Amino acid sequence: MEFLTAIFIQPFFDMVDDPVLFLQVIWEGFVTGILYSLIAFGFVLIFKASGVFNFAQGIMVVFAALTLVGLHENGVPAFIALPITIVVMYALAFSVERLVLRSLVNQPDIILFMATIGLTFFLIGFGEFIFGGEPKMMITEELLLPYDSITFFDDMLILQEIDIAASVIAVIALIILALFLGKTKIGIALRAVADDHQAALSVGVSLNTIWVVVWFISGIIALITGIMWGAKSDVSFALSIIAFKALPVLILGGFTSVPGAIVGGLIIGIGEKIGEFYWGHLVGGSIEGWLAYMIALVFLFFRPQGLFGEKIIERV
Amino acid sequence: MKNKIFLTLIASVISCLWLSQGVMAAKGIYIPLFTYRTGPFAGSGIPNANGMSDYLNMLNERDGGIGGVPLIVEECETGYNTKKGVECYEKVKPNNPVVINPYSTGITLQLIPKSPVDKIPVHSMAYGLSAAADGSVFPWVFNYPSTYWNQASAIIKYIGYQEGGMSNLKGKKIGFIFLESGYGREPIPLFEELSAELGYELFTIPVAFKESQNQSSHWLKVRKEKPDWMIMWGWGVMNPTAIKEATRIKFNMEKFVGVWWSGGEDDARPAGKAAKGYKSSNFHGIGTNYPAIQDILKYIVDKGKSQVKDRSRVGENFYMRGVFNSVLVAEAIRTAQGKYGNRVITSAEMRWGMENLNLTSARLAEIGLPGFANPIKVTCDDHANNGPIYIQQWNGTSWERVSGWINSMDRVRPMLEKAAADYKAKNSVPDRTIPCS
Amino acid sequence: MSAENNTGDVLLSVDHISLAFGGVKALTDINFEIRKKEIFAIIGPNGAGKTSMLNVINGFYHPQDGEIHFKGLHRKQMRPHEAAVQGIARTFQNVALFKGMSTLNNIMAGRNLKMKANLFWQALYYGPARKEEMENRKFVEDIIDFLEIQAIRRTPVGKLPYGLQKRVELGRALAMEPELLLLDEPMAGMNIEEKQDMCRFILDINEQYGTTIVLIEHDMGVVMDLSERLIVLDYGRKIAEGNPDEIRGNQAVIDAYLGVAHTN
Amino acid sequence: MFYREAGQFKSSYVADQELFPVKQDRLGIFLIIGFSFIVIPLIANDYWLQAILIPFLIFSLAALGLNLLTGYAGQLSLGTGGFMAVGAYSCYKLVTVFPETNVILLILLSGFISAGVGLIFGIPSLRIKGFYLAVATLAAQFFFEWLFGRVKWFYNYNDSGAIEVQVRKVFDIAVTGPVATTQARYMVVLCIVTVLALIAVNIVRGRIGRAWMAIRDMDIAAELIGIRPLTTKLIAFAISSYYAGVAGALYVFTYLGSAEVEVFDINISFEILFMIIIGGLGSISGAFFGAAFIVLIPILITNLPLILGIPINTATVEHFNFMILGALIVLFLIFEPHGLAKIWSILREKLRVWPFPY
Amino acid sequence: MLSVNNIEVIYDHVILVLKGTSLEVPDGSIVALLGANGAGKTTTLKAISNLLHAERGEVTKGSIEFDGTQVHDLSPNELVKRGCIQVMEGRHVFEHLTVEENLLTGTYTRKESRSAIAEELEKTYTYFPRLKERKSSQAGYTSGGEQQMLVIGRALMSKPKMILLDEPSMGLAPQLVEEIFEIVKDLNQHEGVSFLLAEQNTNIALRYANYGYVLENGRVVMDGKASELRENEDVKEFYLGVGGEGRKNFRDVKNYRRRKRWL
Repeated sequence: MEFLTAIFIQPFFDMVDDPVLFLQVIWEGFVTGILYSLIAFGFVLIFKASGVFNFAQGIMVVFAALTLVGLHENGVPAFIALPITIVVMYALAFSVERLVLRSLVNQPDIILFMATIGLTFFLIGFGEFIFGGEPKMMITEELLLPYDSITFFDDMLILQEIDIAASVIAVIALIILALFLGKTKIGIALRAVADDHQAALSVGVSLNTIWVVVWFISGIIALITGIMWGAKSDVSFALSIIAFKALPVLILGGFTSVPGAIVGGLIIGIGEKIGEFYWGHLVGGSIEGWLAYMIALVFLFFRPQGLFGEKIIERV
Repeated sequence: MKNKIFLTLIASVISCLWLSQGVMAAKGIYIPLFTYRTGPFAGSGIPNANGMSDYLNMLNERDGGIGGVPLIVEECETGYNTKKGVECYEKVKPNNPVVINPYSTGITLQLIPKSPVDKIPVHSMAYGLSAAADGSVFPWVFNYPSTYWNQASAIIKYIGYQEGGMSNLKGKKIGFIFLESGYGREPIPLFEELSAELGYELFTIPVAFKESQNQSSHWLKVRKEKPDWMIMWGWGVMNPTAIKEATRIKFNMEKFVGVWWSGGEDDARPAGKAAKGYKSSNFHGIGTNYPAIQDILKYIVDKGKSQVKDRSRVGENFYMRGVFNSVLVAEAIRTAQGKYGNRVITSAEMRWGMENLNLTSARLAEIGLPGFANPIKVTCDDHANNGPIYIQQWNGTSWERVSGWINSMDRVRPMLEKAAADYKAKNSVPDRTIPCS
Repeated sequence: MSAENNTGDVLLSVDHISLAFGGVKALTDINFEIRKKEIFAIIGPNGAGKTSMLNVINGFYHPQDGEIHFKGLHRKQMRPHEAAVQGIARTFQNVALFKGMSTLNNIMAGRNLKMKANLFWQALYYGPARKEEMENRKFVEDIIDFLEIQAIRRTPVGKLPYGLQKRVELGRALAMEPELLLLDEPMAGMNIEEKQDMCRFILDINEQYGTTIVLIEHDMGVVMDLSERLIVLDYGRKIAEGNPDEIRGNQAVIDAYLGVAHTN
Repeated sequence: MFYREAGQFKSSYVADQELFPVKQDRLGIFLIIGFSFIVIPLIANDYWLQAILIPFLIFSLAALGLNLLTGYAGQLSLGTGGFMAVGAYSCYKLVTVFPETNVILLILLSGFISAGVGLIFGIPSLRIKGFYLAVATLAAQFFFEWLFGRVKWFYNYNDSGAIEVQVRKVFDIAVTGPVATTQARYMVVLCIVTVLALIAVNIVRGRIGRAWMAIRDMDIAAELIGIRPLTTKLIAFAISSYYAGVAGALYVFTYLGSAEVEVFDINISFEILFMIIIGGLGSISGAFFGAAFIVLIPILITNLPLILGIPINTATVEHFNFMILGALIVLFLIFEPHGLAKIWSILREKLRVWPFPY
Repeated sequence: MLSVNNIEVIYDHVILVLKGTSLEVPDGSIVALLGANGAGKTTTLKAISNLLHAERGEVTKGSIEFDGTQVHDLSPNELVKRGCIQVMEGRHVFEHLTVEENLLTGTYTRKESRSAIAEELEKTYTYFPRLKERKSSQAGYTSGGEQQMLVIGRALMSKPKMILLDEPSMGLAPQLVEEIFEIVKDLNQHEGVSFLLAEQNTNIALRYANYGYVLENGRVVMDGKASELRENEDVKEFYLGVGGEGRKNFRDVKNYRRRKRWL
């Protein structure tokens, strides 16, 4: 009985009891969710355009952030390091296309997926080789990102300015992306490629260009994510673990849906914080690692293609 | 064509691996160092590895080894990965290593049962299995200068002092945030026992490794609980994230104490000025103001023989911990040589040397590290020395020592013995047959 | 009409079947009967609901209205593998073979329902498992002989030309020893010679094993020559039913489908 | 020239259904088995047995299991590490509860617990396919990582939080625990792997194997010929998890000797996935090829500078290790997406017609 | 306009599919490529449009020239720009895009204003009025005939000089087949598009084509004007199914075959 109360009554009582803290939990979930969404964005974009389940997205986040910080550590001013990092991300997109994707056109999904894992390994080794394995600090101040906090209700609700900035930037990125995919010629071509590589080739869509474009955009998104997340802890290859948190976001939102990535990210972000905060202690805490997956799995059972995923057209 | 390439590849792999045996036949004392300069814990592993190898190499450069016998120092990269640890161990085993420094709790646990069989001592300096302090059960395993339980009790003592006496702990609330693993969970029984005795309230917050960089909900819990003190058993990326989160919830950093593995410069630095006040425990000195460290700079770093990227990083906490580890190894070798003569000692002789190690203050000064650490005396029964700790505090740019040596509580030793007995029973460890002198 | 036609008793009857996908009507109130041992054809323009009809018969789609009676049992819904158990086999418009498997294994897979050895014996590949494997192999070899595909026994079907794939698919369906065989455009993409072969196989199956056959096909020559009776669908409705001669002359069918009175 | 099947006629289906219809293949496999059972224990040293051959065999077994599920039944899984952990922890519990029972038997039994768990996590496969399913299996992976770290009962309340392997004897020879010789441990692993590999071969060439491949290649068509998709997939999950579970038990009992749950983290799942893809999806020998590749290559890269006497620090070697492994994986996929097993079969094909091309 | 000279194509480094095939498509003509399944028709088309690479096939001998340039070094994208586009067998529509979006993908290689493209779209709709009716529905839900029209229309949007059309009649109702071939004829006459047509349905192909090649086993075994081929006895027998005494009933085909086909 007591146990049932702890599960079904006490948490809600706690929420009402301290609404400001509840708000804070939701805010933290929201901020985390935004970052999950950003990583999921990158996935979705590449998946849509090339059907590649890009496992390397997580490592691209680290690689981008590490390049930025590493350059700065070697004496490059922040506002020069930033454009250089963008160029590096372009070079990465270009080489991935040239060296990996181009040779793997029309291979089964799982082969492409594996190739991105290979890429992950390579980038880990390469990144550490160039910049060393020591964790580095994100250059938040140098990039003129705000780092103070705003408080409400007598210091009871604490909002970090950088979190607010992250949310704003993420929303802007979302809008730009949605317009890009829906309206432009490249956007349509990009979706065509996602449907049928070969047919897209046959109508003259240049897969190579499309892929460079999407990998580059994903690289930029990775850089944004890397800066934001790096500001929360530090920049090292351990950061790539957060990519695993983007996976449940993806299944929840559907692999092909940009709004899905956003909504999925928020559901997972807020869901896991609330779950951990109000229910986690019942089983000893730290359940976030699998809670997100369980949430996603439950959703998936009712909608196998995710919340926003395109309906699977099955014909015989 | 490609088949040929493939077959050649396989053939060359096999032949190369076969050849790799018996490469190491040079004369000298073979000291393998299991290090991790890569992987998720590289941030702590790199300075550690640098300190360990720099000190030993310095001995080679300056003194031509120990007792005139050169040291063969070889690193083996484990990446903090147990599986790679096995490979490292099997690789160094035929070369007659005098001691293994696993530098990973997982690898240590796995080597503990092997050590009496292979007759190679294992030194897990202030990590690994606390119960290994009982030399009657674990003759081949050493974890001096101290164990986690010793440390945990000392931290509670420190908190008691700060509160104005142990009796003032009554009614206080202490939070314990830890990395979800055997390492992180280990001090909980002690904290619980002390809580019953001293009357403080304890709550625990586990952080899964995967959530190391995603701790906002954990710290919101801290906010909700409003503890008077927080203690942290963190490791790797968990540390800087936790310190940052603590500043974000505006926790009083003066009342936040970390384990000795949460006291790296890189742990506190990312949180910036806000981390000022954060404390961690330690058991050795830091900084370059020691003759021995000056020798390292002179013989090794300045000659480009070190892997340290930046000269200023010599003297940082984890670098010094590596140095201390090597000092302990070197002194044990000396002790063994004192008995068996200045020659290449065997691992069994090394074991004797470790068990009879007596590192006095005078000896520390003699080797160029005056006041570096508390004296260490290992005995046949006590492999942990139950050493004291001190507390250091982050001033925004570096660590400052803010307390004297704090001894652990007496109650710890019986707990260690009980744990050893438990291990012995569960794993049917045979009685010690090695004589005690 | 049934009185004068002597092909046999009713094997399957379709009773007021309606099927819709999210508001779009695929089939509307379809009725017909298939008798034992006859060759029955369904024709109609693309998108008329022919394939949907087959999907309803073998349980892949569940109609909103109506019932199917098969061998005296009537049902509204069932799972596809239940249809297989009852003896309904089919081939597909776009070949649905198991591309990574050899011809032999594809056809052996068709024997799945006939094989019962449990996991234990299969793991050992001994005793009952081995015995039934051999028995079924013999059965499958007969089919391979019958379809004249001995030479490709071990070839992965993904590598076979289209026409042969269609034949292997027919073989797989035959391996199920079905009572009712549904063929969805078995001649699509074939040249005359291959079509002639295929026709011969269909007729032989019908004669030798007494299998009832439902055929969807666009080649009117084939349909008119082979089928005893046929129905015509258009926009999900049945617009005609009868023997080939009746259909050929039916004005509604000519308007909707044949275009001009059909000559090859 | 030497590798010809000409002249070897099969006069019965029995003979044609033999495991290795070509005589030379038969001979080759007996040679390999004989070599592994007799020659290797005699000549190999501890390093080879403990650091290379035992993990190679254990990973082969796990890869075999995953290949049954992913390569044959087409269900992508990233939960192998979790299922291995289930095997390892159940074996540990069994061994402590039944200390007198033959440990090999218990290792084999613990696979069944893992199979049961696999069955449960296989249920979503009814509705979820492809990468969605892969992500769902990650739930299993992370859940078990958490569970075995959290619930002390699983590791018998040890202070270390690890499971520790005691000495167990079979026919008076220690096969687990610190005093067991590497030879003894190797033989245990080899026997189990050989038997399970043989069983895998038998299963895939029979009815169940065909049903798996049918589901993999075209699930709708498979259902229409009477294959029950859920049952078939669940059998695949169960058998695959059985293999993973036994591999997990062996991993701790014969290889590591003591383990925290961290050794079964997500990386091990990925490593095993690598093995089957590099080795060849849907191929039994591929699992062995892939395991050899993934186990050997990093060891080679790590040791190569040492052998050649190139002074290079261990960190750089490790970085190169990652880079080279990553690049090799990509290269392999470009070179031969069907894996080493395919290269092997092309090689055989060429041998068969050698010296005439085509 | 297009000439294929003696090409050889090997898949997977081992499977030889084309063994010295040559053919020519003059400007403004419809050329039919006939043959049984597996004869190499599709491979020939893919060799021309350079889509082989994606299937691990390569042209190992011979050369292909389009409009005076070697095709070998051009990407499919470049080829489409130059006016040579392939419509693949099996109606590869982009299932998740709408009909109109599908058509728009055809304009990928063209650098023209929005209004010019809108005009082009209208023109395409005049050839395929059915597509206009369904322009905002998802292509995956359209019928086979509409999909076939859609892919031809999509190709048309790239303003091609030449369309390589693979099996347009496969799986279509007779009436639709006629309709599609009528459109092909229209496009050929009004837009001046040349067609290379791979087709199983010899009968209809020879009715609309100017010239035909018969491919067997990766080799051209016969070629000639369509009208001549139609009268050729062998073609009649093996491809049109009308032996000496007119059409045979499928029921009466004898239980033996005059010629063993390769398997």
